[in-house]
Amino acid sequence: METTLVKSNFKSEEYFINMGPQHPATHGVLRLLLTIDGEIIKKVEPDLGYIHRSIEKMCERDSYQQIVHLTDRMDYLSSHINNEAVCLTVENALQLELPDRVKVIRTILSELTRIASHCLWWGVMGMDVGALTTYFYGFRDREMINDIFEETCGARLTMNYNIPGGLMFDIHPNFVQRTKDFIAHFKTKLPEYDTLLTGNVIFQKRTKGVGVLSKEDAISFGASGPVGRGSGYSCDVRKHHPYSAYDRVTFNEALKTEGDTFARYQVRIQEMWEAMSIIEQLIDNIPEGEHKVATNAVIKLPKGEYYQKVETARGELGVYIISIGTKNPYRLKFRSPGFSNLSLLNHIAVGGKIGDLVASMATLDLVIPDIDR
Amino acid sequence: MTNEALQNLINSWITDLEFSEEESQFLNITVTPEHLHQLMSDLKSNKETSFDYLFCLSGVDWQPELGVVYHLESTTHRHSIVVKVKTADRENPVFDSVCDIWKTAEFHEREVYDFFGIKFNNHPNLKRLFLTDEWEGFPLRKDYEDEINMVIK
Amino acid sequence: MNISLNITETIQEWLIGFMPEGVASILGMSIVALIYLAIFAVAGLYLVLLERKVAAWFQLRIGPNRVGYWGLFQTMADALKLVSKELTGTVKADKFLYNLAPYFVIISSLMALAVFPFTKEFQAFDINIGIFFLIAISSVGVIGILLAGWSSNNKFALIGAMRSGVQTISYELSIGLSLLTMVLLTGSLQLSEIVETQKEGWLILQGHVPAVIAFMIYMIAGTAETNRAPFDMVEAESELGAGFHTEYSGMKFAYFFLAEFINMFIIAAIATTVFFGAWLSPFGITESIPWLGVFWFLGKTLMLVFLMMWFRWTFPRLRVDQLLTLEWKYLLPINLVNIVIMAIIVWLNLTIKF
Amino acid sequence: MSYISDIYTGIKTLLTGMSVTGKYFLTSRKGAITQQYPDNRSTLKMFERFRGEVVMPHDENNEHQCTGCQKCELACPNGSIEIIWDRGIDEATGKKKKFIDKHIYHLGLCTMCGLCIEACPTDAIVWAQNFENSTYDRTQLTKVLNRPGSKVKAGVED
Repeated sequence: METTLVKSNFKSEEYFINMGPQHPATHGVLRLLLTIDGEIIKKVEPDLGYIHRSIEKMCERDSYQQIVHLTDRMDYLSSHINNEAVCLTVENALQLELPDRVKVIRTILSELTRIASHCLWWGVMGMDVGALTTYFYGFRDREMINDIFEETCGARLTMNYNIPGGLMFDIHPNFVQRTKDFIAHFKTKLPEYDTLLTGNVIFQKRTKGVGVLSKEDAISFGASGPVGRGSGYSCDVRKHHPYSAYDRVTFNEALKTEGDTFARYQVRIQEMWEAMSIIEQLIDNIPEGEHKVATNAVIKLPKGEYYQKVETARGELGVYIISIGTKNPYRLKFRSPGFSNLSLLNHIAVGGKIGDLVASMATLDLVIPDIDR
Repeated sequence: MTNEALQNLINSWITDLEFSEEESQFLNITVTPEHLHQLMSDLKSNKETSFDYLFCLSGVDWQPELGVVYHLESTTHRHSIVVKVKTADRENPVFDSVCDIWKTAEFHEREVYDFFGIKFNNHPNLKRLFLTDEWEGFPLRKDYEDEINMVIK
Repeated sequence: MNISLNITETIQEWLIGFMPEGVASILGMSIVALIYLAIFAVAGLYLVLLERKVAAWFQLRIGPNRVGYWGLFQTMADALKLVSKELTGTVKADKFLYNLAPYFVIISSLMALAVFPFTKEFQAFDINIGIFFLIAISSVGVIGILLAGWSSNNKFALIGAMRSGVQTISYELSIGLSLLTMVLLTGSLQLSEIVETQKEGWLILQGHVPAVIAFMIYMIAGTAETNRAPFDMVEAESELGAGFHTEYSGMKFAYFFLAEFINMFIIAAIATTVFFGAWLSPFGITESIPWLGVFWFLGKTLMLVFLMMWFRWTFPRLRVDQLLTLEWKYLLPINLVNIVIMAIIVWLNLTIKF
Repeated sequence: MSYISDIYTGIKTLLTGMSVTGKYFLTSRKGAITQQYPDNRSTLKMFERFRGEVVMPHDENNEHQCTGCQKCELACPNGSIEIIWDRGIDEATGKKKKFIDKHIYHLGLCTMCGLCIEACPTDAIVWAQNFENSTYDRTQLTKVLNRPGSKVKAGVED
């Protein structure tokens, strides 16, 4: 019989597909060049730069106070923590001793930011795997935090509340009560997140064993934040290099060893609980005192190199300033967590289906301005 | 490991290294481009140093030199180090790629290439990352000029 | 009340009064078809509105509330907007198939409506292979989706269309088998007879355990058949953007959209007819007023439609391979066992009859 | 056996999920989280610190507190403040004094960072809570903050 005929009749062909820059799952203007065989992903190549503003170059012409507001526009979901990172670098360089009040308030606000960011992520994660309703539940809770921020800082997203030397102004008198109300509210709503999505059999099937990242790869790819911790890599900057008031609170670093999408999901849910516990430890005893220490109107950093890392909602944000003693930084580099986390997307998505790519991308929690800077 | 111990250990591997702790919170090592890859793979593989986490890779224009700064941390020993490499060749600056040692370097080196024009040997996919392929010049260099897109105060 | 709801015969008798019989019957059929078309085009629009309202309430929103009181004319306005929009297309699309596809989808879903017994008399076409007709017609729609995806010259659309093919072929089995389970009880494929048998109790009660299992399988497979979440692999907006109708706009898109909702209605209506006694009122409370059957039929159908909406706004989407696992490893074997159980129950006369 | 327990737990988790949405379906009429924005304009009140746009308050004598020191102009990262100033003679003291001609504020360039208001030594500019800033023409976003004919309040020095 002619067996050659059977062989040549069936051949599969890889094809190329353009995911983004306008695509619902890429959360912004990320463009992925996918090479696909049927539904199986063979290669993912991110194409970046659609909203690159060259913040690093802009920083070289701005004064240190002015740099802070630019960082709002990087990872806009944890803008307060970004501000804090720059302020801490400048304060460390100037060797300013901050009042306890500033440290505690910064920590509380950072954790609120983290919850807000994770709320949004949870909603979007649900949406990416097809459960649209989660989006609205996530936003409902996030909205309360936004109100807290709006009352105290005056803005909902791009806070710019930190200045080198402290806070721009003191917290609003309602701040403590509102935060307590939110914690009480969120403690009833967070278990609902679990019943609605975490426990759902479809969701577990979609996420378990998908996008597996081993611990060695996580370290090698420079993964940080929940992505690294989902792989069992203890990388919480708040634990290892405490800043602000993190050295005076007790909290557990959320760690999972599975390294799959579901582990990263659980780490974030766990982090929301931990963030609430940190806030509860601090909210009742905010020390009295000044909300800032006076700095010169023109800040000049001593000649040298300064590096400060903080833990944003997405991972480790590093600020690397080279100063030559002028009022502008000579070179300022942001080591953004999203950039490193994106670089491992190809590694974890290859071999999966399109749906897996979307699910694992959702747990990388990419914010494109953070990557593009 | 303390900075001093690190300095003594690393100094025994390669000769012409410059160590400095001034003006920085880390131990700074300046290495020549020829020894860069050798030093980096030693730093990663040596049991006592085991710098397995490259947490920041930045290109710097020191004028006139161009250079790259590597921030390394060990996740087991929790010590950090900074490695710097410089070249005076502004036309065609080339270093060895470290993306076979740390995978994260692949993207970071592409970023450095994009903004500083520093090329990396043995990089699997060295092309522009953020800017378009036909972009002229390297924006983060200090001598870059663009009268339309740059606002200088 | 003495309104004759048997519209096909009424219209034909009226027409025969002044024209030859052949012409009258053709004309009569056309008139009935037009009436159905008008009714269900509007009903489809209101299903869209219902979906939007239900979704809003699940999501702590208010939903459409601007056009008309309580947003009642919102979807009408949307339809008007869609009619007036430009029909765009891709350059290298297969023009003939590209234009044909929406009609395939909408016509196949409208055809299925003909056989539903809204009351004892209000049934356009009482064919003796009713269930068979429904299953056959409801699977024609997938050809339209495949054509749309293939001819659009868009890879996202193509992936969507291929997924749709896989999905429909698989889940057709479950739909057919679960309905077949119930046919064991009735012994007939004719819908009017199926309803007759249910005067002794709705089939879901008559067949008790296996009937409930069959109903669950039917609802799952039916949701998959209409390409709705959690089985909306075809559209999967977070993966494929819009799936097979990516390149359609204006009224052609509206056909796809409307067909999805009419299909949902059809799936629910089949379930109503086969499991919940179609127009029969519970315990025969309104037996003396036959036209109330429409109310009962629509009431039951809308309850099931609501159930499907509840699924959609709660569950995440399955992955394409899990979709097939669910069908071939779970639904199909259970279904086959279920048929045997049902056969034994019918054989041993263990059904519950009132 | 795990086959059947899988089905059981699967259906159970699905139903618990449906109970959450179902609960909200029944109670959502009371607790809609969305706002009917243009309708609730009369009741919508922004927080007092909300950063809407920069304004310069004037008192009943059409006097403001801006001395024209240009600290806000220097502090602004985007160049959205321009001050056109002049030197004149203070009527009270007879000394030469700087006064503003126009305090120009480009709302279109402003990023609401608040550095200008922090920098102002005399609290001459403050945040307004007005957030409906859209216009049909970009030129309308360039505003002159000091009113025509206004002058600096007596006794305000930087």
